[in-house]
Amino acid sequence: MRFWEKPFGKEKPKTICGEIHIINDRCKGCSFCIEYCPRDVLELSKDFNKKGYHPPIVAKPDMCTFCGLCEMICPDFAIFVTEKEE
Amino acid sequence: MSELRVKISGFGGQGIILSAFILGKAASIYDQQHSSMTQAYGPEARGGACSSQVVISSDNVEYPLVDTADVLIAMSQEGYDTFLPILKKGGILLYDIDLVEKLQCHKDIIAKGIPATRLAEELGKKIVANIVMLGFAAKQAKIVSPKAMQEAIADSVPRKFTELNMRAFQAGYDYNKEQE
Amino acid sequence: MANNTAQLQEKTHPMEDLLRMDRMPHIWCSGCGLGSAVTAFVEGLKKAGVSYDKTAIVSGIGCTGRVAGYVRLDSYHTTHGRAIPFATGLKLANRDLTVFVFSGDGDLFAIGGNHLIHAARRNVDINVICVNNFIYGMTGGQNAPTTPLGAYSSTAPFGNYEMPFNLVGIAAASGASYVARWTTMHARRLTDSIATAANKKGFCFIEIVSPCATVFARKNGGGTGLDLLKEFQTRSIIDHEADPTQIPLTMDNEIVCGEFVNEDSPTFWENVQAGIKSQLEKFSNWEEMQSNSRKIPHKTIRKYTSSRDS
Amino acid sequence: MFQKSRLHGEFFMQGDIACAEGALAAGCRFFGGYPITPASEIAERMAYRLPLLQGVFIQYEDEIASMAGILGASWAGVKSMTATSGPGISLMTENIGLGMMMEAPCVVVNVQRGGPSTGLPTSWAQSDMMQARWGSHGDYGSISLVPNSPQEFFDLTVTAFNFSEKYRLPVFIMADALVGHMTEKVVIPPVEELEIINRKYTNKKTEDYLPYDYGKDLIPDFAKAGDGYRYHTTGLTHDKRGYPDMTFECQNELVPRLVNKIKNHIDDISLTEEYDIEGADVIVISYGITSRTVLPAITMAKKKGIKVGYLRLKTVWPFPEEKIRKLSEKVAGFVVPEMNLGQISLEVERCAHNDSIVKLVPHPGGAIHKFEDVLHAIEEVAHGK
Repeated sequence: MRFWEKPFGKEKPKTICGEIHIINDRCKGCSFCIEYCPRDVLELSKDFNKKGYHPPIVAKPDMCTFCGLCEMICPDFAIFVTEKEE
Repeated sequence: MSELRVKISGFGGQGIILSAFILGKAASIYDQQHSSMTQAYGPEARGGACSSQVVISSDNVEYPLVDTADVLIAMSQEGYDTFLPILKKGGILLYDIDLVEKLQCHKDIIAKGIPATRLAEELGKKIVANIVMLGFAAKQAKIVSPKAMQEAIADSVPRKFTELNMRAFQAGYDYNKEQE
Repeated sequence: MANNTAQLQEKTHPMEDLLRMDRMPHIWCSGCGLGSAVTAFVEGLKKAGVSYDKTAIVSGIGCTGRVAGYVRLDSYHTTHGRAIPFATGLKLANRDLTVFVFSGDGDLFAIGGNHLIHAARRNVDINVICVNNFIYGMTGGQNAPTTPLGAYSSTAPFGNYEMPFNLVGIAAASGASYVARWTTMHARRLTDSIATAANKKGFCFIEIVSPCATVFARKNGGGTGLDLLKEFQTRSIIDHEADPTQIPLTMDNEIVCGEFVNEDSPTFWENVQAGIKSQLEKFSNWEEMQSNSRKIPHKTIRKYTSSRDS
Repeated sequence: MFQKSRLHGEFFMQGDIACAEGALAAGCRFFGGYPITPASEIAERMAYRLPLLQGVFIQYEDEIASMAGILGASWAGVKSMTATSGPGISLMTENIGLGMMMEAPCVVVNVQRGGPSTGLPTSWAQSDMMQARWGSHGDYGSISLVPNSPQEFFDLTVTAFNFSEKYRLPVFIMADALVGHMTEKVVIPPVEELEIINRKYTNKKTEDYLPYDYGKDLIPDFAKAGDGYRYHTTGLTHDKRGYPDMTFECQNELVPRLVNKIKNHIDDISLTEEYDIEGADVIVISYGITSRTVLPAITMAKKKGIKVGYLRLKTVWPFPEEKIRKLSEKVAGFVVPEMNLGQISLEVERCAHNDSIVKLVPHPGGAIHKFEDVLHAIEEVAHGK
């Protein structure tokens, strides 16, 4: 029971969350997104895509803060992030 | 169809090409004839052998080069030596008496000399020697009408030198009178 | 993963409007930095706020030469090395356009080197983005004018013995108005740089150091594209004050990044206009000067040449 | 203040300058060039004239850049031109090929001088004729016009722009140093009396437009940069969208079209002049300045009683194959004097009937044909040798 920590009349501060979209068949498995994600949201999948690469999967979806770095660094336009609506 | 073929020779910097240009312009623009002007020069801007040629015709000029000349204007010894053989029988030779000194036998041609460069110097600018020569040519060879030539000169030289060039033309045109 | 595909159908890629998605996937290898460079370019354009209809992109030949084909702008894929003069013509003939040249180090600095230094000298208002991957990728890993001393390539089997060019140094020394260098890892700073260039007049030059995993890294023990990117990360420092002529790239030195030159000098077209204006008085009697003829009615029937006897 | 400088009237004008004036009259507003004798006068005139007409003059760092630059300007919707001589054309051929592939309208003037290599800078030849047709690698249809006087240099420059706009390709004007440096009367008509053709711009909506979609005439509609069409164009084999497509099917649609768009319109493009062709035994075929310098020989031959006809080509490429074929059935043969060691004569040979003789009168350039040589050739053909 920690209700007193919340100041009276103030709403919970909104945390920005992102939703990651991966276009599997465009991915060429370079792992840039996985390496440079600041929150380690992504992981290499075990599955193959059409061209025989391992695309990333979203391992920890809740950790994404919609920073967009994966989208920026992806050389194959295969990943993008949208803001998650609560 | 009557044709007149004129060769002008000298060295670069004497205005050989300009005088051919003026001659051609006088004929084609102001005398309602047809003319074609071509030139030959070396790679150097000044001092090299230089020649230009004008074909004046009552109809379109078909063959634009001068293989046999009706009129030869020689402004240098070298030009004289090179082109005298192409002057046809009965043709007219006009030369600068100070610059063409070693004369060959002038059989079957009409040769007339003028101290064009000296006259030009007396007028104040050596550079108008070519215009003096054009005046002389207008009178002696009757290539084009003097009026057409004057208009063409006025059109082709910088405006501030028009008057000087007109005097140069007149000096060349009147030269023979003085001799007589 | 089926889940992801379902999500895709709802939302489209945010770069859809500037990329020719009908041509994806592109031809570049896995781990190549070119895609990241294109992303930065597209983001940079968005950020710059330029009209897409009034922006053109010109590429030469090579891996980077294919960029024009993937960007949904007026895009021209020209001959090897000639993107810059082509772009110069395009820009000067339609000064409303924002013109980008997007090409590789071999294209812009070997076969096209002369065009680059002269465009920079004239300060033509075009933006040149040069992706430097240290090697000729498309033709199979031959020596480039940027290949570091000692690096191996198909045509340097004993190691490269030619001194490489320092691209930013050449651009700056040739008179470019804006000169920057980034690696593909500096995605955000690169984006900002491209946005700056898009809105800046004069000749802008941006070098993008990019990994070539397939040929450069393979021949030089650099590992994968990711390994190269990590290497860039450890090797690169940002120093905007650095003298662009003093920061060459070798196999293992610091990659000095930053915006080295950012100055305003009159462009080619501005100089042309100013020159004409100052001379206009001289041309005021232009028509007179030209009229070395009398005006006569035009004769429509003209005969040039005929057989002499006819 | 800028607008008033449009010339018309009679002028005593050099060929090169007449060419520049022809380009301006045709609407050329972009010139990219590099100095070279004997074509520099064109660039100089353009540098003087274009700024006053709000056009762009740029002296590029070399001819390669000049050609690339005029292609760029062409895509910006501006009529563009470059002028050079043989050595410059050799550098330009790469981007001439690009122009052919991209179908960018522009005009390339070659004021021919003697070659190979640096050759005769101040003297003339006609030895680049095959280069104009086959210079760039690959197959394409090309147009070359050959003037023989300053007046015609003016007229054919206007025509060259019209052809380039109509058929969407770089068009050559193959003048030579003699015509370029010759000064004659040039009549420049008022601009409204000139027939000017402009390229066909698309009227399609941006989403429907395909940059290389063509109709019956095989010529795609044009859209210039900055009009919002955001199309792609490339020197690679491309489909109707302009996207690279390196398949046999695509190549087989594109390249034959590039050839046929010229071939199918040969009647429109081919310009020739004929004199005394009816009943002739021998026909002299010539083009450019040679068509004037060999006239004395023809006159001599006629005096000797030989029936000589005379065909002058103003359009050399596309070659008037059908015309030569038909003529060859009626005559004993052809005499082809040209200032090279046999280029167009090969074309005449190719097209002429088996029984007819084709005699080349070669000349390496730098001077003109000896009349006796041409006369001798005419006599030989007339006597069936």
